[in-house]
Amino acid sequence: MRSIIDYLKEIILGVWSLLKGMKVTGSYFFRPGTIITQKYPNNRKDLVMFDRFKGEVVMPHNEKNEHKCTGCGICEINCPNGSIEIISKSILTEDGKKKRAIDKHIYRLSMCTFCALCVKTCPSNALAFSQEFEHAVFNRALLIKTLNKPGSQLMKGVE
Amino acid sequence: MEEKVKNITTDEQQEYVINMGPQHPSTHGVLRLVVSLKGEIVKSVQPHIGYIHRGIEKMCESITYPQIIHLTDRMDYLSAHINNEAVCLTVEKALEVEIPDRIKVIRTIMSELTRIQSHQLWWASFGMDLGGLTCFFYGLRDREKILDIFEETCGSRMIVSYNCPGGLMYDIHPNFQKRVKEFIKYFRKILPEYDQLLSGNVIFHERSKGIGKLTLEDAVSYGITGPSGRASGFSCDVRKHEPYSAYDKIKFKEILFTEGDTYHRYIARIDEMWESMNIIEQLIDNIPEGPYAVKMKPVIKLPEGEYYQRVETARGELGVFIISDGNKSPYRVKFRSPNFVNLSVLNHIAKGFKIADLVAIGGSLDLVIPDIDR
Amino acid sequence: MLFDIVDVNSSPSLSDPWWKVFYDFSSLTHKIDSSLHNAMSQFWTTIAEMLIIGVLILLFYALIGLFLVYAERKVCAFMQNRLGPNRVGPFGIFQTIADLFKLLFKELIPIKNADSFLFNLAPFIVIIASFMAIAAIPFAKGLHAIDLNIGVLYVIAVSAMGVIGVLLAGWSSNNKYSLIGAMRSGAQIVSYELSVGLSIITIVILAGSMQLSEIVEAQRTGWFIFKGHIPAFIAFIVFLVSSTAETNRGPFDLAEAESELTAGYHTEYSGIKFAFFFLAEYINMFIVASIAATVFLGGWMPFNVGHWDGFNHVMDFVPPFVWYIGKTFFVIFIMMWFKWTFPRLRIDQLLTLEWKYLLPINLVNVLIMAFLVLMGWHF
Amino acid sequence: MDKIQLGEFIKSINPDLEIKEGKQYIEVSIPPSKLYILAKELREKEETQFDFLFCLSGVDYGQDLGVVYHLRSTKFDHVVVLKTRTTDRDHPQLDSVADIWKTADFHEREVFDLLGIKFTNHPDLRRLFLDSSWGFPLRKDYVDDINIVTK
Repeated sequence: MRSIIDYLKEIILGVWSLLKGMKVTGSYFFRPGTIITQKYPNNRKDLVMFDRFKGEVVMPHNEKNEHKCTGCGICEINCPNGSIEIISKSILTEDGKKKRAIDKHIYRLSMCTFCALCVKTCPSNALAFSQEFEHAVFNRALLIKTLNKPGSQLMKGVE
Repeated sequence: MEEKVKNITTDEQQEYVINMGPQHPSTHGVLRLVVSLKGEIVKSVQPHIGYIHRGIEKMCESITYPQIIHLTDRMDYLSAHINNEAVCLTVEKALEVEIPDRIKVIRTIMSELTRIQSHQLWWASFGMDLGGLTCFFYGLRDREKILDIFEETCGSRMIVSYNCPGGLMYDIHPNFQKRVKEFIKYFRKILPEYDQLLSGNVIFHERSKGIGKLTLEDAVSYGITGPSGRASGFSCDVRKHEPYSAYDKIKFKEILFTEGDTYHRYIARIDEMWESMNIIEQLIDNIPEGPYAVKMKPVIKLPEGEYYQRVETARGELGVFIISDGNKSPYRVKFRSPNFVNLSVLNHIAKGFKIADLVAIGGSLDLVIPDIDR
Repeated sequence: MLFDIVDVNSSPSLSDPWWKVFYDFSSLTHKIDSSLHNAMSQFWTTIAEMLIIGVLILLFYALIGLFLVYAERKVCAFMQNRLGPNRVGPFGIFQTIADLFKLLFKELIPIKNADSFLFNLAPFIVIIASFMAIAAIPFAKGLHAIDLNIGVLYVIAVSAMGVIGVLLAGWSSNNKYSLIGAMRSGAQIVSYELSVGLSIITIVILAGSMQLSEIVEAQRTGWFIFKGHIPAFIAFIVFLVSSTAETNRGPFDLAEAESELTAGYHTEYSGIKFAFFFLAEYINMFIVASIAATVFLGGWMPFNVGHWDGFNHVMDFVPPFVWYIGKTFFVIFIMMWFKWTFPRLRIDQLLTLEWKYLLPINLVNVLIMAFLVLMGWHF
Repeated sequence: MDKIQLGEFIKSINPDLEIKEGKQYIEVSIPPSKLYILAKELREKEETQFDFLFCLSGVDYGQDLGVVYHLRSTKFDHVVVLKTRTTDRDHPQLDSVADIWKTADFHEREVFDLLGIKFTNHPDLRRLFLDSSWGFPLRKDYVDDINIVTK
């Protein structure tokens, strides 16, 4: 008798536990309002990334096409993957001295791991992260970017 | 003699060898298990690893200490923040830098958030291993909330790189405390649903109770740490035994069971999520003021010697062993990764169970393959 | 004389309201039958009728398959707190059609060392088994391809044939996972066929007939699930569980068990051959659901309550086909609910469930039901 | 037992050992021939009970190859570090401790794979990550012109 009661109890408790599980899924089925799916390419316009989001490294330029990069090469040394390469040139300053300046700040997005060491260690805060996250391109060469815009100058007062 | 040889061959002929992986839905990555079966019974499991071996230990020997941080993210990508912390703590210990309380508290909160999100993903994939596909979506849905907190503060979701030797990369975001509190409130309400859906389910009980038993002796001998080891009664919580960061200031209990089967490995992790929420709640309202990073030298050079630091990741004990020769890059770095050790027990505990149990046992050990391979 | 099968007793009388006459398809089928007879000989009439029925069922089959795949994806999506297909067409309703085209255009990969004859045969066996079962299902009054007097037995027997296809598929693909899946499926179907049969037997005792149309007709005064007290309800639950197992659906989808055996017996199939297995799974689900609807929930009979005449009239006004489809989809929904909630069983637990729980319950249940019928204690 | 007592105790087991008090743990340097005996004693002695081998790392010291064992006792919570070195770079051989601590099985296979140290009496010494044609990448003299870029 004991065993029959146990047997029935086992069945009823088992079914009860299954029903509890079904309650969870069922309650979500009848509450479509809880769905959190984002329809991604359609909501591109109102998709706001967090301001600290590490999309890609950029060099902010002001409206006079000036940047803060002095070409010191600290970011190049600090990059663990060698994704930054700095090609410098020597220019003549106004008072006739020879000075090292940046020619090209080459950034290989395909090798970047977004560790933020370059942005962090830059002594003149010349680098920043943009919120751009759609990096897919058809040609791999497009992932090698030159961060300083053509014809850009070093901002006044930045050493 | 001849008869004996004959017997061996017939035994081998009866074995049915299947390759689980490198691409298989239940190995969660590129792990290959060569499983010998007799019918449905597992005779032996031989893990074959190395499919994503990147030689992180070798790479560390040629880069500087701050650069190591971003490699450790990629070992156990689910405990990325804790791995970062391990290296930072080792470097700070070697340099004997005093870390302000603010950094310690933030690190602890982030570690516990990391632990929760890791366990959520584990719960999701463990449910999927057992065939409950709905678990996967619920787990990921809730994990998303933590990842958003990470993204707001650290700038990235999974591979956070938030630590640096001497402190943190940035200060916490102004919204951080509010969001964490919101999350805790939300997750305290949601976590019982996990129990209703999976833990209380009679099918789940049948599938997990008494499966893959690991005794305390074996757990210690195999070095199984983390929730898997604690389910066997192995008190191995580094947060208790060798407190780092702010763990010495807070109250929490170590989740310990004695049974050591799949079910208790599962319950240990669910309980750890509750415990992590308790830890966060103790800290989130009293983050002390202060700097978010200590000024370090531009080139960090560790004094000559050997340094070992243990931390508790979501999967067990991570040890960072650095041998320094005084240069700016380490002479030798060894990561004692918890998953690598936990994998070694798979053959021992899966033997004699069915192939479906092997999947359940593998899921309950919570293996992250890049951490095994490094 | 395929259409000439409607029971004379239940044919409409003049006293019935007009819609009852309208909803009775037997007069329509009779009309078609007699006009065909007038046009051609007996032989060609039968051929023509077979063709018409064949085309109609094929069409219905395809539509149901497409709809069920869509429904499953939407149901599981809502249960999992997500949107599901939403790109192809409004609410993604053309998603399954797009998938069908994708599967049609996919390459049929020949498997090295596979037994190619059996490998190609297997999907056809699976799909033909499901196709044959659909013939005996009463969709509405008179809307019956064939009303066998052992209809219940026929459906159970034929739908169990699909396992041969599964076994052949698993064995012939020369894949170790497939073989394990096929063997599991064999053990599973053999044992669960017993439960399905016994739970239906419970109702057959109550109905006193194995003819599906008669079983439906006997439920005019009340569905068997209400008429048969608790035993009928238990039989319904057992039928739900065991038919879920018989169709290889979760939580009993051990033959596929994607986390253990990748895709089980159809791992090696691609393109349209895979689509056959996929379609057959959904049609099998439809068949067992419609058997459940017919046997337990009154088939195409409307829901009537005692003496609430106004309510009963409104219910009668709903076409029987809609009743039938509604009940079937209700059962299908419950089966989907099972699948998307529960974790999968292990093979030995699956058999334990059958032999230790369902079978004894069923046997006791049959006894109780027989006793009830003998005593005349049912409604 | 604290660090000093532990050091003294190990000294009492074998007086020839070179025991150094490191920054964190007691470090015991031991020749390869005596390693296994000491390991077994440390595991079994009532006073030490080092039952948890929590890290086993192979190190290339330039001239010689070595293995570092981190041992902990779950009962007393004390830690000892065993270090052993072999000068033979071509055929380095050490005794396996896999039968004392089962976790050493995988760890030793890893060391064999990456540093080429053979462990005698190991139950299943195969390469773990790499295939057999590969060199031993964690050695300092390992060259790989394609994958290792030196600035």
